[in-house]
Amino acid sequence: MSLQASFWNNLDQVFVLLQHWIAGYFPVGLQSAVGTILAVVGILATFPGIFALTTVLERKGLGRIQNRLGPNRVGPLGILQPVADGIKSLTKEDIVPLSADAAVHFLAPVVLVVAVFLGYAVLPVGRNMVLMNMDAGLLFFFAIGASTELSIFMAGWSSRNKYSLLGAMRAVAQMISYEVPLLLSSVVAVMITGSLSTVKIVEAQSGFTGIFPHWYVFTPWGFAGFVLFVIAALAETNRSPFDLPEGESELVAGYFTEYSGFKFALFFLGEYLGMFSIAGFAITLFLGGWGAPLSVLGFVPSWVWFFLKLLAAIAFFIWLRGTLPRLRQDQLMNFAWKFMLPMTLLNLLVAGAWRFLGDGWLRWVVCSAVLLAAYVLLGRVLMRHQNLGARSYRYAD
Amino acid sequence: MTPLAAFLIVAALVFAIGLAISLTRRNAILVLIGIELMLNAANLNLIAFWRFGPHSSGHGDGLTGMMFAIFSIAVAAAEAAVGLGLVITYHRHAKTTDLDAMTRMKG
Amino acid sequence: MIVCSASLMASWLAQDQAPNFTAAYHGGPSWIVQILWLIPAIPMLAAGLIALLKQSQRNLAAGLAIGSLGVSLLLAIRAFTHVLSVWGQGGVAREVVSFNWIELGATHLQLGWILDPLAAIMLVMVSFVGLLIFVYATGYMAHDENFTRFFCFLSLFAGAMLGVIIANSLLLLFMCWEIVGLTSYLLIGFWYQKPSAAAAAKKAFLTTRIGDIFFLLGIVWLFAQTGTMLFYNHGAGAMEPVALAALLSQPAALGLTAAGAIGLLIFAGAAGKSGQLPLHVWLPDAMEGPTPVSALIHAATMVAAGVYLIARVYPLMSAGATAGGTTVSLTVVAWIGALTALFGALVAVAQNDIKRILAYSTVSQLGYMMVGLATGGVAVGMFHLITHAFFKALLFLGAGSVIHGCHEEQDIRRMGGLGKIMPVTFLTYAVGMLALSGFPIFFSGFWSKDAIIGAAHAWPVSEGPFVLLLIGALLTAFYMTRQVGYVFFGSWRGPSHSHAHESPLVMTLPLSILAVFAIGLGVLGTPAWPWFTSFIESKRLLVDMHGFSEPGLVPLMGFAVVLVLLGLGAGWWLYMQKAVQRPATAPVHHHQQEHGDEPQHRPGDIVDVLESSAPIIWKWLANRLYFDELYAATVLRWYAALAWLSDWLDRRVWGGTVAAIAKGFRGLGWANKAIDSQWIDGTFDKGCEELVTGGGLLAWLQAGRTSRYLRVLALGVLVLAGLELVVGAMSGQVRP
Amino acid sequence: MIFGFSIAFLLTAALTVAGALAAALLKNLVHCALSLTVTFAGLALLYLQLDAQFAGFAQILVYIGAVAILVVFAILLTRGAGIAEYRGFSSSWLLGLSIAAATFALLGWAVIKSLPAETEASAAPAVTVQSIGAALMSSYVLPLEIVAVLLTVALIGAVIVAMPEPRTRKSGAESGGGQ
Repeated sequence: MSLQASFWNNLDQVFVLLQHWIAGYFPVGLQSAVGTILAVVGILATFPGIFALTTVLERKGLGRIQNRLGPNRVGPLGILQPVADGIKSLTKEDIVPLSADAAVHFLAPVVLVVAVFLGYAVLPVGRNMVLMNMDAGLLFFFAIGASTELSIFMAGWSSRNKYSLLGAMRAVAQMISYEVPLLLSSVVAVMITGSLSTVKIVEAQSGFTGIFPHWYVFTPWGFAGFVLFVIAALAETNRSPFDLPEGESELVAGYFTEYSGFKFALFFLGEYLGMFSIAGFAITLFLGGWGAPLSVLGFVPSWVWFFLKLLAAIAFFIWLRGTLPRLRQDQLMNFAWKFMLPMTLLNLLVAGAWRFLGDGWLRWVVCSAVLLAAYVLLGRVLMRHQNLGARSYRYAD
Repeated sequence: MTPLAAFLIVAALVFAIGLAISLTRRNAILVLIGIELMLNAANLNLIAFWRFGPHSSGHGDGLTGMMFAIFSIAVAAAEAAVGLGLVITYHRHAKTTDLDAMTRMKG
Repeated sequence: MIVCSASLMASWLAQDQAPNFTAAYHGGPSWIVQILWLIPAIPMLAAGLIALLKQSQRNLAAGLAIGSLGVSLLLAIRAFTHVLSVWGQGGVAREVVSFNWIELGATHLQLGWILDPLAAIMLVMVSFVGLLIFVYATGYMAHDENFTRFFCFLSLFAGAMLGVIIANSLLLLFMCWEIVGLTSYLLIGFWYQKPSAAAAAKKAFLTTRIGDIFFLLGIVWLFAQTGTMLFYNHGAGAMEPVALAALLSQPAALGLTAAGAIGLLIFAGAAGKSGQLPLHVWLPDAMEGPTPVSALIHAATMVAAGVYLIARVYPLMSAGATAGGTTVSLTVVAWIGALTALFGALVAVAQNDIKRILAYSTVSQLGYMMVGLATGGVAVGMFHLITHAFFKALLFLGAGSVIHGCHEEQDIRRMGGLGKIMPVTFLTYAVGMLALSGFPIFFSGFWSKDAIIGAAHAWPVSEGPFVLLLIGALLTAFYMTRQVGYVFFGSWRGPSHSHAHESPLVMTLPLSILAVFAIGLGVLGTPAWPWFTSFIESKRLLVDMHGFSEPGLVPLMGFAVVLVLLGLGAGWWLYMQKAVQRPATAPVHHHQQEHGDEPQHRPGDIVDVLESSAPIIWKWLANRLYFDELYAATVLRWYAALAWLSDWLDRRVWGGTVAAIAKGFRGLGWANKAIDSQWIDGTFDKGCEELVTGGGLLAWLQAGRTSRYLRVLALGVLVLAGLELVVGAMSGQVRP
Repeated sequence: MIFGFSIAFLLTAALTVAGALAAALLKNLVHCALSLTVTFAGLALLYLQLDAQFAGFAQILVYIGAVAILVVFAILLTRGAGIAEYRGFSSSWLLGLSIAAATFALLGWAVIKSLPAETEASAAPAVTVQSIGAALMSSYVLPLEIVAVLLTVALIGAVIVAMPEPRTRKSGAESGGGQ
């Protein structure tokens, strides 16, 4: 191969090579273990870094959206703000309420963070860059994601605080309700790929027609699946507009009202890591994972693409948070069970049709038509019963 | 590789504990928990036998044991949902979840 | 000549499938047999649909029921003609379809259906009579607000009954049998608001259950012995020589063979269903149901199911019979049948409820059928079953029409002179009455009953049944005449303000049709032209007037005729020639007739002639020989005694001993008071403790504690598993 | 390896049994529920050690993700949460315990007696998720359908059972959400 090609190639695989190179210094028996440890270290190093970056990005972004500056003191343009926050949270006193259930109160954030980190094990961040390429990777991710609810409940219940408990109840109800559409909307990708392995899913999308990639999001069912997945992901990570569990104006800080200092930081970390991982899976499932958006850009290392997409997704989440108002609990539930669920189920059928209609324009027409019709009709039906009108102010004016 | 007997013993232990729970505890929810434990022990047995047994059984695919376990997991979920629903309803009527107090059938 | 005409008719009726007769023999069964299951399925389906209807959709419900049964009737006739044609070709028309229902490892339970002359003729009879009664019911129940429910039950019953008929597997037969029992329960208790009706329903259900338990035992035993529940299965069925030989070789208790024992068990079931002597008590009370029900279920079809069952398993019952001899089970059947026949006839004499009289006559006639089966073989019994089905249905519908006309009056002492008011009913009823009492030559009842009496006479074992049947015949003629005299002759004795009227056409039309059959069916079974017998036994049919010249046949017939005429005459002399009048003196109190009680006197009721002459006997008969009382005094008493005993044990033995101990201690304590006061308290407390523990012990069993049940359950499972393992260790699967 | 048991097995087994014991003995219901989840997780790990990936993840998804949450909700809705209920054990706990012990003894005896202590482990069966899916769609399709029906029925049944009667709508409202 030409020198240049090999250079890009090595750049693409640089982390893998590094891992092998380091592991090479160890006796053969240990090499695999060391390799794993290195990969874990990599994950543990990278994503908290992104977390730190995100905090400041979010605060500044929200600031811009709300027409203010946001943090701009620590370091140039307040870039070092996260460092200050970290030091603060580490040095703050760790308060455990007197009546709290100490053990559970302590375990809750740990469980959360551990579970969230486990989720990264099957997330391919680049070509050959996945910790465990297991056969049932996606299932693993969802199983782990399901177990975070427990930690949230533990936090809310152990604090012996009505806000915490209410927040926890809301959070768990919400997460359970949205887990269903989340799972179902990701199943379409599995159906088409024919595998639960995240790596296989990405590889299935790595082709190109002309210069355009074969991302699932560019198909009718893929687009619908992507949108549904993102909505469910927002709810699953308690992000705005689904942030009822920690709605500051309603329950002080939801289930981690009673947390302070480092445990609070852990929760914060867990929240954001959860957001990253689920965004990462959205990318893996529908946005071609580490694949390049245009064939001509194929030379750029795969991990670059992945992290670029991740940052874009984060920016999108921040934008939503700055834009959308918060839902009400009943709206939340109705949306989950009456809109998301039917749409995801229908999407499954559409994906099946796509699979069996064979190539050609026909399947495009059919699938898009079905999805559009379903969307419009469902929207009509759901909207009919809630009489939306001009807002009436009872106490103002 | 750990011998089959070890898994079976663990399963038996879990089963016995589940039985003990459902026989000695008075709270209906705990009794349900015990039942769940027993089901899980059974599942462990199934999986263990599937792993150690001959891999071509029943339908020719070596899956019978695992399938059995998977189905029983699904059924257990249904059982839990209904059972807990019943407990909640009973609590709404009688304001108790104490099995020894659940002697009335009239709601 | 008859043969070729029969075969001609057959081939005309079955042209379209003349080619696949051969298929019917050699290859698979013909299409009509393939779809035979539709016959019961359709009415059941209709029942399901009707169950979904609203209470107000009366016409739709009736239409569904009648339509579905009509289709079944057509199919049944088609099947009948098929059998006819096969018979006409000189073949033995028995085709079976069977399939596996459940497979338990090696053994599998098979279900299936059969088409043979027996089933075919029963199919036609049941669906035809049923159809007529459905039509009638639309008139009779017109004013009932649960019309739809009634027809739902009726269709369900029809379906189940047809299922019983076509069943080729004891299992399937038993299922349908139980559905039939259920519908009978539902229909008897149809007016469940009436406590008497509810009670009657319960009684019927439980009494038949007693029989069914034995029946089930018989089935299980048979299955255990032969490994199949199919009657006929190309040589492998339970009613076929191989299995029968196996059964005969199996000795059971009391010197019975397995065959005999199983036969007796099955007969117990049949006795329960068709009200044979020990278990007959439910049948008269069953008249609490609406009259069409009484006609359909408790006269024409269901009660005949028992007889049909015996006919089905006849090979089993008669297995091992020496030439001209008989078997234990058949002997039992004969005697019980004969006793039932006499008993029913006796009791019927002294009843005053129009439907009860018919009910008891049904009991007695069923007895006749049993005797016919036991002594004369399938054909004889079945012939009487068929004819009886028609004229008894006719009688019941007539009674219903009378009741309807007299505004729900059922006591014949408060009727009279209806002959002029409702002529159609009267004529048809008279036909039915003559048929039932076996009036010579013209009426079907004569031929069938005469065949039975002849068979009983020829029975080698004993003359007893024969004599009993003769007396029964005499009495039958008598009580029917009495009833007719009461109802249709004389003058109106009912409350003056109520006026009887003739029933509408939907009710009288079925009456007329049935009447025609009650007369016409007789020709099928005359000794000269034994069509029925040879059809059932699928022998070649020959006509010869020598049938009459068999030794002793004509004298016997004559004797029977004389008896019948004697009965009729006596009845006429007592109840018609000087018409029964109401004693002008006593005032009339018309109060709500309570059903199902002993016929008790009310002021204004006339005193029966016989009653005044022989009050003691009359009282006995009127109270049905105190059978219910007997049961109340024995069975129920035993239960009561048991309950009381256990209660007594609880109170006295447990508590009592405890109390005694306590008392003893207490007395001791009092005695020792002077010496030592510690003792007293000690013993006192002890005694009290004892009492408490005793009480607790008793209470322990009763409290509905879930956890306790769980515990017992777990213990049981544990013990079972332990046994299993120990046994396994014994047999070496588990290495000890 | 300690007496032929891999350390991983010993750890997970200990975890499982410990969780179960805790569920049996703890006073506070929520603690019981949480330790129950530990048991579930341990069992899932055991499945993984038995090369039953799919079953293991299904176990986590269903039991920890759904059943445990359900139990916890039920506990909260039946007010069993805060107060550590007094006399958590039924009057005749000894009998129950002995029955359980006897059961364990019986099963253990059977296992020990009937199995060679050292079973040679056959090669891990190559079971991919594809093969499971194929089997579910081919030879196990009927059970699958039946389970689907069962789950639907159970879902509806649970909702209806826990649905508040009109008069108690207020008190039952959140239970509707909980189901």
